[in-house]
Amino acid sequence: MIGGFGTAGMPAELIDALIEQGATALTIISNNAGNAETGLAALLKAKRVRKIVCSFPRQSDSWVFDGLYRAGEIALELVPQGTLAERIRAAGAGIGAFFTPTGYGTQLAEGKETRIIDGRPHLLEFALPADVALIKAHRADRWGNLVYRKAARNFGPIMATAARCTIAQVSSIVDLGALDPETIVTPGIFVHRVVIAAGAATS
Amino acid sequence: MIGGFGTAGMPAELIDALIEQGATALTIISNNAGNAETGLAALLKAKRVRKIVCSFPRQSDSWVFDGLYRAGEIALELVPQGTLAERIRAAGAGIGAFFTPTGYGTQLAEGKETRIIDGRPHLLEFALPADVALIKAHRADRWGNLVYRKAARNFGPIMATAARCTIAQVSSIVDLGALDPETIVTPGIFVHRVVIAAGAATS
Amino acid sequence: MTRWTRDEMASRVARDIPEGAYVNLGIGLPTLVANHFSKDREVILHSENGILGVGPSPAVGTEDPDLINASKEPVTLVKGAAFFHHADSFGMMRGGHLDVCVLGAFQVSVAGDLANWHTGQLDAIPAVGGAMDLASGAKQVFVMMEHLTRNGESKIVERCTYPLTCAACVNRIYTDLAVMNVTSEGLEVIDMCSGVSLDELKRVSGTSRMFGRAG
Amino acid sequence: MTRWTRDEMASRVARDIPEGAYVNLGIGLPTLVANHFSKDREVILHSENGILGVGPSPAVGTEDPDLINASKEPVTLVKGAAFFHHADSFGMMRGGHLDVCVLGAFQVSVAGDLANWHTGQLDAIPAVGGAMDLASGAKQVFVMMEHLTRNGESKIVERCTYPLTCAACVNRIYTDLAVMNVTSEGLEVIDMCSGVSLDELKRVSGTSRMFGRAG
Repeated sequence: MIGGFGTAGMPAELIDALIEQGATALTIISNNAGNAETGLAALLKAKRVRKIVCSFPRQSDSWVFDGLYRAGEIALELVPQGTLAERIRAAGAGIGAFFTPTGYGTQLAEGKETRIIDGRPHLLEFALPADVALIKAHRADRWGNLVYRKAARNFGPIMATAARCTIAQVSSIVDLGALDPETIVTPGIFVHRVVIAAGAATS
Repeated sequence: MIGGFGTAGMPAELIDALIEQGATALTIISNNAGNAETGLAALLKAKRVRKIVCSFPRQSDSWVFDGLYRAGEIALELVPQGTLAERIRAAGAGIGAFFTPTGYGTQLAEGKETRIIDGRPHLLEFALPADVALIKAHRADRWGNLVYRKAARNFGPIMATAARCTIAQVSSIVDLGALDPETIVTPGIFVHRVVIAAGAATS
Repeated sequence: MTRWTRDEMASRVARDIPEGAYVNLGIGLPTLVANHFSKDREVILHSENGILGVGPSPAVGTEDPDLINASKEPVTLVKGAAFFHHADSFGMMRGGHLDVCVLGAFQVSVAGDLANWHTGQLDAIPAVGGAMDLASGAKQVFVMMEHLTRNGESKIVERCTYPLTCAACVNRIYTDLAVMNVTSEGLEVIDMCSGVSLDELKRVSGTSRMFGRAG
Repeated sequence: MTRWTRDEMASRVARDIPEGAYVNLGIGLPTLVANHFSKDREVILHSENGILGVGPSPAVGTEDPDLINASKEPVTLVKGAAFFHHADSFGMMRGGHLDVCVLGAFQVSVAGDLANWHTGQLDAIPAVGGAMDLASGAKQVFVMMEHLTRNGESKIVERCTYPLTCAACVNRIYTDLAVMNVTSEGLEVIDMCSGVSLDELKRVSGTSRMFGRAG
């Protein structure tokens, strides 16, 4: 599971570390399928990924994914963006499956269980957990409490809840108590490792 | 739908206004069933409530509810607290129903559909929407963006999403832009009316 | 045949969106609508990557890579804006809280079926993003598109040949030739570009399920 | 028969909760555990009404009605605390993120079935609160209770006669007589109050499905 929407919130340094670490035959859950040659695109280019679960692989600069997909070297599970987000949240919140109206009657509903609820047709969608989540946040404390920066928040808070091991890269670690309890977005209970990636601060 | 956990976050002034307004034969969704003689308890005492959906009616000071229940003058739908919260959230998020492990194999599962997901038995629970939500927050702006105060947050943010008309009582209304976009808990899209109830500030 | 320009179309859509509405403008043509809201009308823009209160494009040199819209273009905030995560953002969409979404389309059927995510070509890489969530979730779905493809084929069809985004979800269609409401009897034409007749519109659209406003 | 005091029980539970654990202490007896954590052990307390990082009771006169725990008693925060809403709080519980919850009980069966929400009496007003969520969601469920009722009946039973909170969810039981792990073979007694024998424990518990620690 890799956070980010395009490059906002993408944990580039953690992905670089994953490339260095060498794990292979990965299944990646992420909204996009990489941009240009860095981050997730670099992981794809290194042929470490067997399958990607995402909502929007095709972008103007997704040529690495495009090439692998056309060559049949990567599997794709295409999920509507809101269903992707909700399946990730469900995994974190102990919900086994849910009924959603999104996608009913479309190609993406093929093979899925349907049910009319309150007069409206729904599809059954299942929780989508991960072994590891790599996310990017703004600041952390020693308990792993996190706050994010602007729209880089996107998938971070829900992915943090849905993985057995969540690793967050942040711009800085502050003293315990320095983050206002009212404004913490991801409580530390969901975060297992915090890494400072100074170069990762986007501004 | 009435916010609050015990008296923290209970919109006492809005409930008083509802008593004055006169609506009757109400179905109330709230975590508890009133404390002492004020707020929700006063609404019950005025015989305005036909049914209550809650997780924890019995409290040391819930004598108004206790009396009505024993006299058969109020219906009770008892829901585990997390299932109550999740059903409310589902209503706000357009999820028709979901499978949860909570309550499986208990009295509260009677008559409910079950399914094994990933080896674990689950119950099917349906979204719980409302016509009106009365909630209490700390501060609002003119768009209805809300922040809460400490553990008075509880059911407010999810109830706000699940009603056709959400009315929030707050201690103060601040200028648009005075609430930090990073720390707004309930975006104004979910709030239809804001009422200042100065006496309602709990400290 | 005279046609409305893209800005004329956008201006017309903007005029039809009421004060105080929460609105999502889809990728492409619909983004133009943002430039056409009257100064005295407050419309609050949603971006599915977790923003309510999206403002205009930033001045050159002040872009922030963490502040982008769903098209991944840099944006700013207006006063009153809020950030939230993806599950909350799509809960907002799916839960029917957005008043209007304006979407581009490949095809719209006279029954309001929308096809806007996939041309169905075998070598195309499919990408759905938030299109299905928006189409099935907003209180009103407006489509904004050219009436004809570059090859002169009508994008208004009796029945979509491209894969559906959502069945029977479109409420109103804005093209460079006309504005039409989707009704159970077919498309009610409520406005046409000057010089275009209803008969001509039916002819280029290849459908008879189109009628003028009653009364 | 000698018995551990409530504070001795609480102290024993506190000793068994590891450094860094996220813990929910249920209403009643389990709340005592909070007073017994060693100063050099950092344990983070969860309250289901939306707090992580619950601290000790406030000094008299400094109570804040908006800062209460699940028992609706005033509390304080420790540094690092965070607030969140009810759906997030119960997502945390249901999603298996809490390391330990400590619950009171009416009855626990030798199979680890828990009954702690309802005595099943006809005139009782049922109230479930978060009991079922905690019991089915935490990684480890500890029960803390007196071994016998006031009438001398065992609260450890072969089969619960009260309505269940959750089947087969309890991992360990702390009573005033013994500490027991729930295993597939029955209750493994890992500690007993001094002067209590395994035979005596079986006798008062009315079950033979109880055994001493191997080796």
